[in-house]
Amino acid sequence: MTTPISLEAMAASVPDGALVALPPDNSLPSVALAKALVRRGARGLRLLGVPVAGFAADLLIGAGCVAEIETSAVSLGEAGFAPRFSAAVRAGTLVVRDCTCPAVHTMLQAAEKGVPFMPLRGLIGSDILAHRPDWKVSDNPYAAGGDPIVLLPALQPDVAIFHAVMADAEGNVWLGRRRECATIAHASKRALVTVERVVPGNFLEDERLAPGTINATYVTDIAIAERGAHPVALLDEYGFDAGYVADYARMAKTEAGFAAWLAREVFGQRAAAAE
Amino acid sequence: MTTPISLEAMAASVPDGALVALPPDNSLPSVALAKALVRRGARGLRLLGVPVAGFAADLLIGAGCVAEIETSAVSLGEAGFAPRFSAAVRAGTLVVRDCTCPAVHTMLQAAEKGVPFMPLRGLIGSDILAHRPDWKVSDNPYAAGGDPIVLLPALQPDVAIFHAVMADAEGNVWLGRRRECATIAHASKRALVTVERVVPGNFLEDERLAPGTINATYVTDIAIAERGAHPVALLDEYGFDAGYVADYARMAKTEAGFAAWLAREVFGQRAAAAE
Amino acid sequence: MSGIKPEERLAAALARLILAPDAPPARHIAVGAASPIPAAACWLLRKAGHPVRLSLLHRRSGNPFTEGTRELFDLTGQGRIDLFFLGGGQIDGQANLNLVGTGAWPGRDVRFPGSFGSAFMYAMAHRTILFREEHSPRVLVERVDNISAAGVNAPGVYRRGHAQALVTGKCVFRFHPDRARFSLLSRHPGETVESIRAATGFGFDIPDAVPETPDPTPAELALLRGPVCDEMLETYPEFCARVFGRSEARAPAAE
Amino acid sequence: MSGIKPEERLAAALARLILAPDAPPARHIAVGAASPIPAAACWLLRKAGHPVRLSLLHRRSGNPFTEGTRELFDLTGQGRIDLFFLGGGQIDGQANLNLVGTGAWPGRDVRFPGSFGSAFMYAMAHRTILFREEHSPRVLVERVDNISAAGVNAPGVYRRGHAQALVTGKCVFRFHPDRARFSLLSRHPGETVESIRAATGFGFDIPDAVPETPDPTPAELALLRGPVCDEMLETYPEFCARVFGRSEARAPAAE
Repeated sequence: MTTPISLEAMAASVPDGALVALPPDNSLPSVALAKALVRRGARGLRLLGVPVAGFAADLLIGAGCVAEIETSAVSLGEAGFAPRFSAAVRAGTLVVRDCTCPAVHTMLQAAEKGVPFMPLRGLIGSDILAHRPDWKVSDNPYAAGGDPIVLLPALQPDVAIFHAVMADAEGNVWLGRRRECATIAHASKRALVTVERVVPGNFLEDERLAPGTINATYVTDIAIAERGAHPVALLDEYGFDAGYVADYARMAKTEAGFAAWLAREVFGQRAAAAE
Repeated sequence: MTTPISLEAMAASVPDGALVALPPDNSLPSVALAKALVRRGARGLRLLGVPVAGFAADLLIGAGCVAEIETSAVSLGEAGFAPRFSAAVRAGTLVVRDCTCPAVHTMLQAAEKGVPFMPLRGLIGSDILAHRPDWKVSDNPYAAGGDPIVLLPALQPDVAIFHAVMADAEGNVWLGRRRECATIAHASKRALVTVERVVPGNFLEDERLAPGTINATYVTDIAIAERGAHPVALLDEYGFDAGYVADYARMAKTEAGFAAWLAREVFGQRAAAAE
Repeated sequence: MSGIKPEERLAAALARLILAPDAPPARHIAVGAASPIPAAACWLLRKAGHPVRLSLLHRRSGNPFTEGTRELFDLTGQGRIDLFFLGGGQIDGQANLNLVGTGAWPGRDVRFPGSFGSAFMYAMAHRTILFREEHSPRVLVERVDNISAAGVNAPGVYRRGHAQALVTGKCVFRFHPDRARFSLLSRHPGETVESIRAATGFGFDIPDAVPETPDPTPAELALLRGPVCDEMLETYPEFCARVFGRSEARAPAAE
Repeated sequence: MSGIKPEERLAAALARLILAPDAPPARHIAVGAASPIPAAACWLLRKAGHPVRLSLLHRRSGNPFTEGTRELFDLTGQGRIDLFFLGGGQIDGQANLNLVGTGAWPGRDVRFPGSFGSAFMYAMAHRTILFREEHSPRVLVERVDNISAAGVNAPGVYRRGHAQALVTGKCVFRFHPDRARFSLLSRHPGETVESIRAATGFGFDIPDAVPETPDPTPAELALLRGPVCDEMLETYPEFCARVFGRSEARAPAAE
């Protein structure tokens, strides 16, 4: 039932200022769509790293697409600190709302369940909590008293963006065990999913594929983007391209180097050929 | 790493009085283990239907194994009301703690997350809530005031019991999309899982099998029980045996009929041959 | 048109309620196992070309949920379920539902199976259509013995939707949450306002004109007896045999 | 024994802390991507026959979690994670961790990647071993600029575990949550109490006798250089090449 749209049309459907949820580099970010958002000149995006952010987030920040980021970390993993994120924090041009991983999951799970808040243990004594006036500490009503616990508000992203292995004829998408993407899709108003390929049939009719499937009811649009997670790994489809990320980390240390990288990899010939 | 134990040893490991969580008839109950519990003469069990109870629960109730049941319903589906449950309610010999489906899931999810409670919308105005002094109505701290919401306590079963398709050499079990069984296993102190078969390898190394797998870390013991869900359906392995359930429903209308059914199907020759 | 089965009329009546222009849109409908008639109504809309998404909760193959049964309730919590169907062992004049049982809690006279998800779904789906074929003072009571799910809530209690209507074997009632009361919308052929009043344990409003519930159109009947029945054969073989005279070609699923 | 690499000594020291008889049992250890040395310590235990379950969070193949990344935190919330490892850009004398950055919030001087799950894991794992190779006044400070995760909490705050120890390139500290203070447990070869004190920004207790951190045994070294290295090659190829002089036989995974 779902007809794939183009990557550029998908990027155009993300409005400036949207709250955009992204999975981290170990869980199927759509780097292809991030590059398309850079090409369309998106502005004022508010990113949510679920629960941390990586390559795609650093790229969007460097290209000036991002006003705010809420995340538990931004990192390029083995390639070190995220250079454009670090530069933006130093420059004070990026609002950073620091979080901690299970709090991101909890806020999304609250949205997934349609409840206004959910409790979480830990956090008390952390400055993360001290800097989050939107988080409340309440007394556990199931204790005899004197048991403070953090209540986190539901967080409903405007758009969930991730990359899946494949979509079927019904618009269901399959991404295996990376179920945080399901939670993100459930919690968000819209889900934009890039896939390697579209295949016939219905994953939900296949007991082997159904468990790793996200039902089309949560999927707003699908776009085909071969190697759309690259340089990030995609399950057993392709591996992590450490050389590509290391090259990015080196070039993106400076504004000029980042601009050159963008010209070559996002706006340039090579980018056009790859997509 | 996990070596399967016998069905009778598994039944012996469930102590009298345990809080036992069971999935419903559309989600992989271990009927084989329920029958083994009847044979071992289990007493005083407290059943939790997740979120409803079916054939296995009626069997256990009829055999006198059950002191209490917490559930959103007990039903034989197309075969009608659950006869031994209905008789026990009439006789007043069973404590029934009525629940509503998402409340069961929510209490287990609270245990799964290690939080003492979780909120849930709805429920207000229902006599279910009125009869649950352990459920609290609180004011949503994220509203301006005057927004009552139900808080449900975490519920940690002593034992989770369900039937999966297969186990691997590492003790992981695969049951496809029936993920309430994963939640039950996560929330419970122990998980006892019957399977059709044990296969070599590690499901977690296979991107196609991993999404429907429950990690061995949650699985206390495995027992092989071929057709262990029968008469309930098992994914695409075998179908629902409507004739068997209808026969049960007919015989179990009376105490004597139920006793005859037990003698034939649980204690008798035919039961021995099938297991 | 002769030969219209009561079930066909009810399915067509439900389909019209689903599409009622004064009701919010029905983009996604969840249908429980309770009764095949609401399922037939939904399939009728689909086969007539309406782009409604159906989540059929007890279909054996192609179960729509991959998070287990909690997903239906999460979906509903998210506001993605536009319409749900509920019934009840007792339904009262304020649209309270009793699925627990009669007599003292928890149903010491006649115990019903239980409340299932009604206490949540009734409040959190955008709307609910109540359906119960038996129309008698035993079922439609002034006040239910036990409330599984409340028809209305006190002001300030968060609630997304209410009952839209109650469809029985005798008539269609419309529900008015503002005054917590039913009004008679249409009577099925052979029923009068008086026959309905006599069979109803609760008071309800009666407009000046109470039309007859319309027959299914020939096109609707053709869809019901053809493609709708095709879709329902796997899940509801007995219903299809009884109403549409069709039996499943395949062998039974057991084995 | 000559030729012992510092990383090998640290791995063996961590392994001994994991098995410390006065610590609660370590049946299930989760290891993050941060450093290969804790991973080597855990594999050392496994290869020595201890039946510990390892959840290696960033292993590419065989990721242990099938609920996404929330499963680690849920597992920990359930009390199933006996031991976790944490580090920090700054660690202070009360075992507070700073993974956010130095200077004003949120790290206007030097921004670190962020807190990850530390604010939860530190409180909810049964125990935590802190590990940071760099032992300098820059890292081991009197008071962290920003607290990602607190070393201790006020009485009454629910908390399941605390830091057991802090292992650095110079020594092993033991942490005492009752008095929120470290004591020196052992010094690595070549270090003295004074050299350690000079490199440490926070005050700590010094017992009468501070033994030298023992060498790995020949059996431990053989395990580290053989089967432990085999297990770690896929995830930490650079580490294995540098420490064990081994390079992966297979081609790199990137296509």
